[in-house]
Amino acid sequence: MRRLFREKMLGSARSRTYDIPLDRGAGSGFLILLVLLMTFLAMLALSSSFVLGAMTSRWSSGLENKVTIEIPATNSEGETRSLAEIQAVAGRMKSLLGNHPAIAQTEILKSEDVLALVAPWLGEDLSLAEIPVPGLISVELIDADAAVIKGLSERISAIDAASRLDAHEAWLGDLLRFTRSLHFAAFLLALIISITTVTAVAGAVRARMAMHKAEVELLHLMGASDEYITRQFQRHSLLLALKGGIAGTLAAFAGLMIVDWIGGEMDVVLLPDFRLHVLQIAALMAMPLAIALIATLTARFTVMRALVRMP
Amino acid sequence: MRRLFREKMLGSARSRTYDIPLDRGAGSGFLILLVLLMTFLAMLALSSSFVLGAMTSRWSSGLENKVTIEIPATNSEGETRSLAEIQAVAGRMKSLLGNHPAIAQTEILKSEDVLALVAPWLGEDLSLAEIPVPGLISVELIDADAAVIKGLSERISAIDAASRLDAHEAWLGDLLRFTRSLHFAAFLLALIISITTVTAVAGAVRARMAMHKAEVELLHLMGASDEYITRQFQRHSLLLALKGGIAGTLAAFAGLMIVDWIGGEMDVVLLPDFRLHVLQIAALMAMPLAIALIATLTARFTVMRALVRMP
Amino acid sequence: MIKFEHVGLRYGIGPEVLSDVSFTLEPGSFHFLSGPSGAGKSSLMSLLFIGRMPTRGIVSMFDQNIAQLGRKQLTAIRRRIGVVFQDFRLLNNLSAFDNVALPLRIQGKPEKEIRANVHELLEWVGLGDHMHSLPSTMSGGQQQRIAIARAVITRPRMLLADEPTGNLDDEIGFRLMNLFEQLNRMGTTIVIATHNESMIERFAHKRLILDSGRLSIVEPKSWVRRKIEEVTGK
Amino acid sequence: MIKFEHVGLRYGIGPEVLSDVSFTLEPGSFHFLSGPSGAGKSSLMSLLFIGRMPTRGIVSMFDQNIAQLGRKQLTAIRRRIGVVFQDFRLLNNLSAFDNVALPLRIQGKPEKEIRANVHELLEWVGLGDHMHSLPSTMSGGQQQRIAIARAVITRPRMLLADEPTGNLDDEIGFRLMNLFEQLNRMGTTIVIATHNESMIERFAHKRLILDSGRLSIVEPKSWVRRKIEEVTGK
Ligand SMILES: Nc1ncnc2c1ncn2[C@@H]1O[C@H](COP(=O)(O)OP(=O)(O)OP(=O)(O)O)[C@@H](O)[C@H]1O
Ligand SMILES: Nc1ncnc2c1ncn2[C@@H]1O[C@H](COP(=O)(O)OP(=O)(O)OP(=O)(O)O)[C@@H](O)[C@H]1O
Ligand SMILES: [Mg+2]
Ligand SMILES: [Mg+2]
Repeated sequence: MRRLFREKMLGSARSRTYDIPLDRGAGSGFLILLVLLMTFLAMLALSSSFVLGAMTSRWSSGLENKVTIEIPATNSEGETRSLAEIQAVAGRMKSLLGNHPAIAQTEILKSEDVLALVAPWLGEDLSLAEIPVPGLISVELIDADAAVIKGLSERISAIDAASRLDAHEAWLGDLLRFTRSLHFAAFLLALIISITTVTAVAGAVRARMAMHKAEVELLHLMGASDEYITRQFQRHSLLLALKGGIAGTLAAFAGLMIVDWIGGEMDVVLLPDFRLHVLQIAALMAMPLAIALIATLTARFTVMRALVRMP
Repeated sequence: MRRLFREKMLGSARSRTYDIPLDRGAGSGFLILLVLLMTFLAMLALSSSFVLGAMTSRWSSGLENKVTIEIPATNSEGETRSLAEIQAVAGRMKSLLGNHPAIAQTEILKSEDVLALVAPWLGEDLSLAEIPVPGLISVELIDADAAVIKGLSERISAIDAASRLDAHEAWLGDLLRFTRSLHFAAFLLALIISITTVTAVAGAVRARMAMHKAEVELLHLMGASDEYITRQFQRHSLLLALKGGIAGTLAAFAGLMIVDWIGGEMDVVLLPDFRLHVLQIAALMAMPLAIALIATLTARFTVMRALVRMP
Repeated sequence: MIKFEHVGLRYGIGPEVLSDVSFTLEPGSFHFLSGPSGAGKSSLMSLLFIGRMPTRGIVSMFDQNIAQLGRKQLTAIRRRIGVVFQDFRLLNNLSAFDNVALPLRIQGKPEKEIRANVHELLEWVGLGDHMHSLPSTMSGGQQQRIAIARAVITRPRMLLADEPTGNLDDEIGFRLMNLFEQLNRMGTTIVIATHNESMIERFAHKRLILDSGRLSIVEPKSWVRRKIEEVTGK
Repeated sequence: MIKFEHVGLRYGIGPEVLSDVSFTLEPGSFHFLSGPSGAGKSSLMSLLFIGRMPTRGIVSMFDQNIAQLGRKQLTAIRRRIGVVFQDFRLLNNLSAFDNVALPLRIQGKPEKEIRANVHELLEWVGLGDHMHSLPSTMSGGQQQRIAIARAVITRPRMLLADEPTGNLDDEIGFRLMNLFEQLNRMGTTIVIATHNESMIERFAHKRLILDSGRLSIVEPKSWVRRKIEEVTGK
């Protein structure tokens, strides 16, 4: 069956393209297994890094670039402002800031929203009449660095002297640094695993080629050209690596599905973020191809190096 | 130099303990490299999992088991209570809940603290006189499940009908699920890498033993006992795995140091959490030993299986 | 001492390579084993050194039916047998010295004794200068001599040599044959598979002749007579 | 056609294995190469099939100094040479058929031609039944015949055979020698390294004798005469 398939694939003159059935030798099974495992690992690490990246960026985008403009119920002269007055200031502020280059979006919070926000601390049965509710404008910045915040603060003071810009609290900064370091760690791990994969596969291919040194020499002595010999070994390694790589990719996708499913069962938030970019999927799919390429090149250079030592 | 060392180590009759210098053969370099890489990876994954675990548990412990008891400024009959009255209720509640089995700790928030909490929304120039500040008691639970929360709610209502228990908001739950899934993912990755390591090392040892089938048969035909033959190969694999494992451990520690240093430079929060338990360090150190054990046993069983097929 | 009764051997599902082979080797006897290429000489040898079990019939070694022996006992029997393989089977990563020393080390002999014996023997087969060379850097004949030295170093009770002089010139070949004769006189049972007719002629020993898996035994005298008749008959 | 001028060869930093070897092989000549084990026969062969370069002196193959040729040209020369290695060097994971077909495939011959030629040759050396067996399941002599078939399948312009009949009985040995003679008559230059004196006696060809790295050439007649003198002198 398999033989038939091969004969079909390669034409009846199968031996013209692939003389030495190296794949019948021992050890090719292990090489396939190794490539499988390493592809699996590298893909898992890479997709973990992608997922973590998406998760952290979701978290930070929800927090990082948001500041609040507060329009106090008392103006700069200490006089209490009416709700209408405060809303007028807020409206002015929103329209004046609307085309500020650093601002992505502004939104005036309704008084009810403000009360809902403070309810956990002050109780839910507060009435608007009871307390002087300040005006709040939620601002989403494009990039919240210190200079931007300072410039914005000055601009706000110019519009209404009593109003203030509120950047977020210390614990938020902590959370942001946490997510960022997480992202960094995931990326680092993926990088290390990829490097390890490449090293291990290259090492295995080299060890395997070393086993075939006698065969290389024999072919050379029979008058085979260097290109002819390297082509055989190259092809052989390519096939092994592709087999392992494709199996590893399938295993990794199966693994991710299982993690996804477990995640769903365990009610963790992995699920909603488990949508990868087309670009990321392309990166994942490129992995086995890259491994196959590396295996092929390693085979080529190892055999070539053995050949140039022979007269 | 090396030879001298070996002779010293094993006595002058070196050959009595180790006849076949398998280590002179090709491929042992690759096996060491593979064990090195896999140990390195597994240790990195495991310690990542530990660090992430510590980070997430720090985060969640800060949030997860905290609830708030709110004592509104108006009592159940709708009458406004004075500050003193509210504090009295708070004190009673604290003392009555103090020995509740589900509660780890309670703390009455001062009115100033409450105002500080709401300041982002209401502005900082509120005075205590202006708004009726409710009493807040921060409660740390031992384990915050739904039943405990319900029982506690009832208990609180019994003490003061107007008071309510506030569990945390949706976004906190989100954060908790996030950290939990993170921890889970890190653990899963470490597990998968460990399994991969074991499979790869076992596979490599088996492939290597397959290369030596002829030697095994020869020794057998010369009248070497099964124990004698397996011992040689076992010992050989053990030495290779130990070499690779120790090198991998050193590399992993060096890697962690570098990550730690980069983390410090980049001002991420990796640093403060980068203290591993004694137990965790023990687990890390056990890793290369476990790998060496697996290599040894794989060699033993592979050679044994080859031997029992021979008459 | 060695007794084959109706022994048959086949590889896998192939045809019988040996069929109905029966013979007895007395202690201290010397036999040549000959027959055309592919007749089954090496296969018969592999039964003699217990590298395989027969697919039928009974093989008795040193008066014990090997089918009824445990692994430990088979190991003990193998230690009394020295083998020169047709393809040498030297360990490529061991020096000539270590290759020859291997059987002694397996038997746990003291290193001092090993050193002296191995040195002496290697000198004797003309490899004194190549004591620490690896087999891969030695000529075909040198490798064959290492294989022979390894087989006789333990002074085995039975010596099996498969084409032991195929890569050797006549001079060193006869010298090694003399070594075998000497061992034989000291009590070692010897079976040598060879195609070398001049060797067989020179040393008049009984001859086991294999053809198409069947064994016949020819006495040296009658065989010489047959040769004479062959020549005069033409 | 083949010319060695003051050729020397050493392995690494060892002593000279061949020193000051000079000779010429005319096209279509037939030489035996003999000498004691370890004399350097296989080393000389490796120079002839360009497996090594000499450490000194000039080697000319087919009238070209090989030191001045590029890799491509050396490859072209190697294709005109057939080699029977002393240790066979068969590919263990290829069947007998594929082993013999290998040189033709390397030279890019059409598969149909390969099939017919290889079948015929394997039948001729008596391995028709073992076409698709792996070398590891074949007897020593069968492996040797595969090695010989592989060397002659391309009808090379020069055939080098290192101890090609060491594992063969005389009958098939002479048959193969006849094959070599036939090739020789068709123009192939032949060098055969062997210890087999009866072979050398039977086929009266020039003899290259190596001893301690030095080469002497003996004409068949004078060598026979020397033998006679040797016998009568005693
Ligand atoms: N690869 C090598 N490295 C070092 N020395 C070698 C190598 N090959 C052969 N020699 C040495 O060169 C000498 C000649 O070896 P060679 O194989 O040419 O002998 P030979 O005439 O073919 O002997 P034989 O008849 O036993 O095959 C020997 O002493 C051998 O030890
Ligand atoms: N491992 C094996 N598997 C299958 N068949 C085998 C195996 N070993 C040998 N044979 C077959 O058994 C037959 C006898 O082989 P054996 O090696 O015993 O011959 P031999 O008499 O030693 O020949 P030679 O003189 O050529 O060495 C041959 O036809 C061979 O193909
Ligand atoms: Mg044989
Ligand atoms: Mg030789």
